[in-house]
Amino acid sequence: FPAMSSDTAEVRDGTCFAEVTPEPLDLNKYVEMVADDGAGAIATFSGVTRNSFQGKRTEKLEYEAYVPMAARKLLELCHQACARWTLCKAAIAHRTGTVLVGEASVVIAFSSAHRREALEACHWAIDELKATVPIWKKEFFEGGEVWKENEE
Amino acid sequence: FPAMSSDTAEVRDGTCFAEVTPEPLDLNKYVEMVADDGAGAIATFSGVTRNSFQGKRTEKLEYEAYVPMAARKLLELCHQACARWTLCKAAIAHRTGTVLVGEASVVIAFSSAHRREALEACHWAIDELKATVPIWKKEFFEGGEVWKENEE
Amino acid sequence: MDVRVLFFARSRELAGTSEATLALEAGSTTAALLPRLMEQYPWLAELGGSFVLSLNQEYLAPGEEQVLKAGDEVAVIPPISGG
Amino acid sequence: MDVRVLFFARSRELAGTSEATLALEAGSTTAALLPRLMEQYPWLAELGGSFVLSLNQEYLAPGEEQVLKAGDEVAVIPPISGG
Repeated sequence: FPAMSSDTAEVRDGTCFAEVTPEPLDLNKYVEMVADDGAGAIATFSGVTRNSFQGKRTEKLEYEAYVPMAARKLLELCHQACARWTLCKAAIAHRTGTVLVGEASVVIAFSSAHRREALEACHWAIDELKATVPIWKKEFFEGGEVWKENEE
Repeated sequence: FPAMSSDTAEVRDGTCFAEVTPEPLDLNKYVEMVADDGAGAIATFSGVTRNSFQGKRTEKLEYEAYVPMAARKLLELCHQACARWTLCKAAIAHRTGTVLVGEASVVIAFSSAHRREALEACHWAIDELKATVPIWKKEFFEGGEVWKENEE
Repeated sequence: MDVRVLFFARSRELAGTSEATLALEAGSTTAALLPRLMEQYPWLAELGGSFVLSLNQEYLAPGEEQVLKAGDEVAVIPPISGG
Repeated sequence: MDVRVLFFARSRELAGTSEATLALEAGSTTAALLPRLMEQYPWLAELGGSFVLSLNQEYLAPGEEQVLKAGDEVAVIPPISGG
């Protein structure tokens, strides 16, 4: 049962960028994207596959996205963060497909004139992403697999 | 009037790393340093020279450090952050010398099993760094220069 | 009139496909979607009611009613787990 | 006995050097540091009292008293501005 055919989407406007992609995420790319002469602070968050969950050894995660809607929602998150915290620039990327232990499934990079804004917005954005963006992960562990559900 | 002769110091132990260096800071280096199979989250903060301060155009910043003490204090911050938030690994680097607009003067990278820990610790660490680590910056702007003072 | 229905994650696995077509009476509203979906795809009951719907890539709020048109894109959205 | 004194930032500029040697009576404590420093380096007054001292790379807390020994490293720390 294949997922939707198009597994990549990229949306952007003046200061915001969002991407859903099956490719490995390169933190530097997004940090460079939010570079700004008016920025005194860049905060980033990377969500990474870890090796265990509730005592079971994780082999990999598989991410599936409602790609175009997810990309639009990620861009919306950037806009909301920019509006609430006066950011300079904002970028969020989420990966689809297999994400091995140690690899990043999501990267957020925000820049702002002062440190508080980028830091707070980054924390808010990952919480909000987990609550609102139509992406799913299936965990593969020794002897089984399960669709995960984020806690509200 | 030269600053102290040794402008580089690197201190580390099992899970913590701190560095004071005149070299440009490479975010990826510190992110790789805190990679950990048990980490589900990596939060970073980069402090960057911005192009203006209180309406005046900034040309550059010059950082001076009490190098060995600063490195020890940065490592101490890593230890404190690890203890308060159960981090996996922690790295902090501060640059000395000239830092041009757009370049990073400080990089913090923390990893943790869950996102809240790394994010909160990262915010705490940059606040604490500004309040406790013996490093000074002089701002060079059009027509003048001034030693800055962090607000408490 | 026909609308597209997209299935994701567990609903996609239950459907055995990621996409289907649902026939609705002309002038149907979003209120008709859930009963028609459950009728057409009875295995959706296995989700235990824990899914929401989107219309043209926007979530439908509970109780929200919009008139549907041919070609609209509806999606079955099980509990999300991105990040 | 002699201790090393390090100057940083504005105090270094005022000193015209980053390092000096301060002679103290044997058995002196950190309480003697500030008066002796002000005596030896009167231009420190230009800092308006806004500096702290460190001893062997640890801040000295106000009122804290430790016995000094030859070769100790004292530093004049103007208001910091790292980050």
